[in-house]
Amino acid sequence: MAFNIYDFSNLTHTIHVGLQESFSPFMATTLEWVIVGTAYLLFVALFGLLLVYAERKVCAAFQQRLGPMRVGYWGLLQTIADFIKLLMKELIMPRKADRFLYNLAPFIVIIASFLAIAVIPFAPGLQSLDFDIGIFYLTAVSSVGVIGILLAGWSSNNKYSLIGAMRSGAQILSYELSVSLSLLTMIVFAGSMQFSTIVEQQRGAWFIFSGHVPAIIAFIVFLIAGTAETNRGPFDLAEAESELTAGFHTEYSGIKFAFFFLAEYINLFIISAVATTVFLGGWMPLHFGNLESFNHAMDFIPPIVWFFMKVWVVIFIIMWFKWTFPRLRVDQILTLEWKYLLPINLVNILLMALVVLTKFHF
Amino acid sequence: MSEIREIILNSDRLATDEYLVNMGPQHPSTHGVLRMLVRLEGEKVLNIEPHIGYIHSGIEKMCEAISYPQIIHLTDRMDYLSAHMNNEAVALCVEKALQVEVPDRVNYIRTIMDELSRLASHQLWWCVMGMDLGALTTFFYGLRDREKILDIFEETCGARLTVNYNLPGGVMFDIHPNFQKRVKDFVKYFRTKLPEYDQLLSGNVIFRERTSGIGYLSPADAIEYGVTGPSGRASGFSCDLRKHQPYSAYPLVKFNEILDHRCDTLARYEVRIKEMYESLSIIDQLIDNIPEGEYAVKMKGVIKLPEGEFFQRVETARGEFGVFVISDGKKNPYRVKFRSPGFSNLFALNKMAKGHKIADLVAIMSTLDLVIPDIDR
Amino acid sequence: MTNEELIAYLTTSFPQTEVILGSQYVEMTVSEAQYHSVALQLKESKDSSFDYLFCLSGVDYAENMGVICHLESIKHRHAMVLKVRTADRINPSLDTISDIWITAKYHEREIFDLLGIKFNNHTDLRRLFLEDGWGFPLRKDYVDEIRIVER
Amino acid sequence: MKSFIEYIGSIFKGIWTLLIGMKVTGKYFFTPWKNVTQQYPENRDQLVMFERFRGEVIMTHNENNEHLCTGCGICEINCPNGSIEIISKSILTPDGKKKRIIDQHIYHLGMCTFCNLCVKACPTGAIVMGQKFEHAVWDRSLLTKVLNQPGSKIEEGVKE
Repeated sequence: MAFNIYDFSNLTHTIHVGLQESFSPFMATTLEWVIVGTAYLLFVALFGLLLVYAERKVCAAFQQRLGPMRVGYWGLLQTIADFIKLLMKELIMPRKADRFLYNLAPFIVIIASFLAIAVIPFAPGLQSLDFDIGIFYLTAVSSVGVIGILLAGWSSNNKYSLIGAMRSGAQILSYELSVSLSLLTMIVFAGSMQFSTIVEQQRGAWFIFSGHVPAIIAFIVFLIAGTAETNRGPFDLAEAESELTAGFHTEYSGIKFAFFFLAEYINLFIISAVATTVFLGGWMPLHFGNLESFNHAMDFIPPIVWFFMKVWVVIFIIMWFKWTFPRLRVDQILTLEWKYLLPINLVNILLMALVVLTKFHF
Repeated sequence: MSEIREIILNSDRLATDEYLVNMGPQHPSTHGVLRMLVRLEGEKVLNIEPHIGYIHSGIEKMCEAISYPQIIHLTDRMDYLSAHMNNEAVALCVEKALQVEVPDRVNYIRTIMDELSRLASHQLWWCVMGMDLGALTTFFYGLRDREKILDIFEETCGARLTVNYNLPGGVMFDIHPNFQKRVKDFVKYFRTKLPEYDQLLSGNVIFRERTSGIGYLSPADAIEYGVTGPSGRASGFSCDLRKHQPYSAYPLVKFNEILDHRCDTLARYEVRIKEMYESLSIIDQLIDNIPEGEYAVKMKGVIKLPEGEFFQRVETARGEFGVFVISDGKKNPYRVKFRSPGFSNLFALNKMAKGHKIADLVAIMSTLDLVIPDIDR
Repeated sequence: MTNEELIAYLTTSFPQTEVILGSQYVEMTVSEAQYHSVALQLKESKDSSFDYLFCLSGVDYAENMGVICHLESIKHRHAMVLKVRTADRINPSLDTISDIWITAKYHEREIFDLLGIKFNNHTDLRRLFLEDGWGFPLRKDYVDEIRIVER
Repeated sequence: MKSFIEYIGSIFKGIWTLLIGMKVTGKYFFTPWKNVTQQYPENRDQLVMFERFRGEVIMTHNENNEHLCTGCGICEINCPNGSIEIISKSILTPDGKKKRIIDQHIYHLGMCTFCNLCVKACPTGAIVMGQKFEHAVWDRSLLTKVLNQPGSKIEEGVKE
């Protein structure tokens, strides 16, 4: 088996060919599905746990605390302990809840996250879906999650839940627009919606450098809108602890609550991963014009490490937002979108089109 | 457009309904066991009806059976964040009734302690206000600074929150030898941290948008509802008893009564922030000049008040606190009434929050700075 | 106004009341029937303008019930005490002053809750702290064998 | 045009205030050695309470197992919550006189509000405030303590 940390396509190809040779085509495809699915499940579960731990540590550091310290070395096993606790919790359902929808909602939310994660290119060869409408697909499936949230709020027959779900609906529907438009700006620049092509085009310089002003504006808008879409940070109106106790998941407990919780963190990862891929060069190493030795040194770091480094930086920034800013009010959240982000975005697309037309980029 | 609206409103299938939500008794933003019956239309608040009494402890009834020094320790449990001011009110009331002149040293110590507890209370209010608005980090910064004041209390009074430091005729102990140094260190430290509060919250564009123009309480209403303290002063109601009816060492210090005429949530916020600066300057003026002398007047073993009615008002961190004692000449009072600031302030909430959003209701409640045991007594 | 001026003013304006100088404030005792009109006049009159009711307490005087209002004028910065006693002790009732000072609405509810004084024309006279059916704990003859421990 | 400039200005001003806020939290993030958390059970040895800290009422005994309490009951009168009970007994002194001395000084920690009035009132200084603060027990009855040690007696020369 030709394993190469710099390029996973050999590995995946070998597995594919090996399976095709040993089993019937149908069997081989099924097995491939199972392997890929298991790999994603494992990744999501582990990365989710890691993210929760990171969030707790990061927020502790912002607040001059230490965070979890007791379970494992520096509290490393804390989230695993929490997860086990959640698994063992009793599943409580309000008596007058809509049973079917109440049980369905967490699955919709988590499935939407899984769908979106399929198109993220982690490293060369490590991407399960690579179509030519990758970004379009991503924006489409990432907004499916809101249905789950609306269902959760409606079906739990709780007033706080319903208010939270309605807020979340209004918020995600509006900010979907900004996310899509800022990505559209970069599509104008890249000329493609395929993730692998977008990454490949950033071999020389990342889009945020080569696209300069419009790309930076698009990046900022994307960060804000992305934070809003994950229901995090200053935009956590759907949960709004001090107003709605826990918002749309007030009535959920145990593993169903864990699904919402996990989905939130996967969405955080997805937003960061998309920002990384579209703006920060995906798994491409950092290259500067003609600094040959520097560029060479950077090439030694494997692409997968590059990808996760950038993702963590973006995640850190989003966490920084969350632990600094007060929450917006529901009307302000819509004002921000429709009166600020949307006009800026539209002007920005025009600007980007001009940049592309005049070839005023690097 | 209006026709469609008409149809929607009149249709049976799309009938809208008012929402009746119980906020509390267990709710993150009520800071205690307060229940508010909120009538909502979507996000809009139509009416708020506070229901109190979940921790009514009958302090006024208890006071009728115990002696005056023992009453002082019960007042700690009412507004626990201004415990020292409450203590002082009872002590001053007894001293006034007995016409006892306390030494200057006692006045100085009491005033410094007052201002320290005012600072501690405002710090806690600040961090909780941030938390209510969703900025969770403020909570830890506020508590970090408050710990330093509580350490000072602990060293001199022996307790951190329910200090019970006052006695009729003086204070319980002399100040600790480290007291002056610690207070000065704290003032120096806190002067560097207060601008941080402004940077983190006061200047923040989201915060200003959230608070300005919200929860209007007109000056006339403030007086009518008896809203005192920083909340009243933000409505332009000049009610600072430290100025108008000075007690202890307040006649000796120079300070400004912070008034604001914007009457909204932001004004109430800024009044408190400015009051913290004023408190620091009051402490600065007093800390180096504490006169030598006795820390308490020798009182009789059993304190009996002459027959009559005695009223003492002090300014706590939340507003005007009054002690009304009716004595029949025995060692227990005949009737004690505590005029607590939170009680009057709470009922102005409906006036202020009507027509705003749920999120604003939380913000307005935060700036009223309610302490529930103070309301329930 | 100083206390002396206030006494002079009050005795001339309200001849049928009893005005004395207490330990701290000027104290005026009115009869049950006058209570509301005197309170209204104290607030509305330009010279007194007692617009701020800072304390309203109910007292059980063993033979009857009393209500004590502490009033302050923000304009003139003078304060006084207005006292009234009910005729009946078992079923005491008084006119409400919550239409004059809004804050009295809640203080009166508290007095009703703890002392059982009924306020006529009060818009929302319900118990405030305690449950329905509880006694009136601040009355001197209140007994509660479980919660009150005599020493 | 003017409103447009104001619009743009408000965006930049808003972002600037947000950045100032982020600077504050960022400063603390990157100076983790300034953290204020205390690891409580681990730092038990370093935790020294202030000498005036009111943790519980204790009765001091000297090396001969003698205390200063005369059993006068002033602390019992001064306690607002009835958390002190004095049980005294009569003994015959060597010179044949009857004398009341303390049998048991019972202290209900669970009812105590640490107001310090008993210590303040004690005429002989027999009871003081202890600095122990870890009072959690499994059974409520353990909170009722007898302050005078078994077999202890009053120190010589304490005035009644």
